[in-house]
Amino acid sequence: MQIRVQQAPFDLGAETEAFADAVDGAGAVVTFTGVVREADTGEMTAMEIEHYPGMTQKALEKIASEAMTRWDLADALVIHRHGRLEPGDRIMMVATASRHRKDAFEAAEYLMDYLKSRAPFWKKEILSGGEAEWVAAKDADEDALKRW
Amino acid sequence: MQIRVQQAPFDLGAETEAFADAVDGAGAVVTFTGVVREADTGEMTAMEIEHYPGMTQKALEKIASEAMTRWDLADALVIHRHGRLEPGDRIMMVATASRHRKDAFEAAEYLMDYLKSRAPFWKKEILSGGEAEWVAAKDADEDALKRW
Amino acid sequence: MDILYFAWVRERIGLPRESIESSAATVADLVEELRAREQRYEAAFADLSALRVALDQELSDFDASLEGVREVAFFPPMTGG
Amino acid sequence: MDILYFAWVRERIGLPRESIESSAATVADLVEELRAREQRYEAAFADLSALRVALDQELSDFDASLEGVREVAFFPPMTGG
Repeated sequence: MQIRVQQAPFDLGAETEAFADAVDGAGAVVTFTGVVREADTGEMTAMEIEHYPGMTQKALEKIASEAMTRWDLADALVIHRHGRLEPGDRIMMVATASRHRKDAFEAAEYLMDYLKSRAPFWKKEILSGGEAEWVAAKDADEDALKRW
Repeated sequence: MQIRVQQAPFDLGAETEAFADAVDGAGAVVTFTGVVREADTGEMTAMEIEHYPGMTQKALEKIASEAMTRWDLADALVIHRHGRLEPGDRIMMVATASRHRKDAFEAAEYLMDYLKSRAPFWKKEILSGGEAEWVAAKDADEDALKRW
Repeated sequence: MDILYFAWVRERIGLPRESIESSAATVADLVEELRAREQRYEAAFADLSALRVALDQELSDFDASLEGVREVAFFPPMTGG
Repeated sequence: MDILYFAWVRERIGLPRESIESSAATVADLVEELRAREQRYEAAFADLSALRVALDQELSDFDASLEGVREVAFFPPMTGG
């Protein structure tokens, strides 16, 4: 299990390759990558991600440990960036490996649902006019936790 | 939408990177990679994948087109190998990109469920003693189609 | 009409494809003709529930008409992915 | 006791952290003390349903006891991923 919280970009291709390589024989590898997209309204020029340094690593470890317990996983990876990002930049990725595709998929969705609502990150959108808006948590994201 | 049926290995890292790069701003990118694992019983030295050349490309295109119709996808990719593979080799991958993580995940699972049971590939396990066994289709894989 | 066989169907019958003349109206009729030929066909087609059929490279079923069909393929349930 | 603020809570209060002396028994009691201080605290804590709290870096709730707690953090619902 690997958890990395960092400001620097990560290399999606190299991370995916290295993760899959280390779990040869697991049968199923799933990755999810989050990319900064345009805001739903207005033109976004950047996204600033604030986090809670003392808590972030621990919160992510707890979420990933729970996933390793609930599903038959060979390994799990979480990388999450903070700081200033631009549209097209990759914010974060998770990867899961299992003997069975169902476990790999479900665990990756579980990680994402918990990252969305239980990991101490807050996103702010910087619009082209210079205004900034904190991204509001979505009810749908909170509701997504109920299925687990 | 890209569909590739090939005997040659593919570069998981480079494919993942290129796919995510081409859909900048999609927000969510999911990949699934299938890896040859050891047989449940006995030691497997190789896997031979037979396919139906005239039908395979068309069947995969039909499955991927259906996914593009049912979910809000920016793009989808399917790569599937045939021929002789060894444990640890990557058999296939799918990738999906969407504005929303739920669409990207569901479409990837749909692609996998249909690839398992509706794409004309047949796997044979070559065991260390020299015996060979065709992999039987699993009832669970057929059942998995019912949810879509 | 071209008949194609894959996986263990191909192995039991002993060849990957053959061209035949047939006036069978449906896939099921064609299967009856083939089973009547030789023991190896009888062995391959003994349990139709273990077989799938494609007509002109589209999945179909044993009740389907063969009218206008040029290529029939028989194979076990698929195991892709 | 260290009090930390994140995102718009930090912006409304105007600082990221402060150390205070408090004998508040629960988080809710601490919030009442803070609200009574100045308008900017009142503004930040006006709607508790829009806030979350962590005690010593673990998510908690407003009824929780502060006994032995060294670090309290207030922030809006998280938006990771």
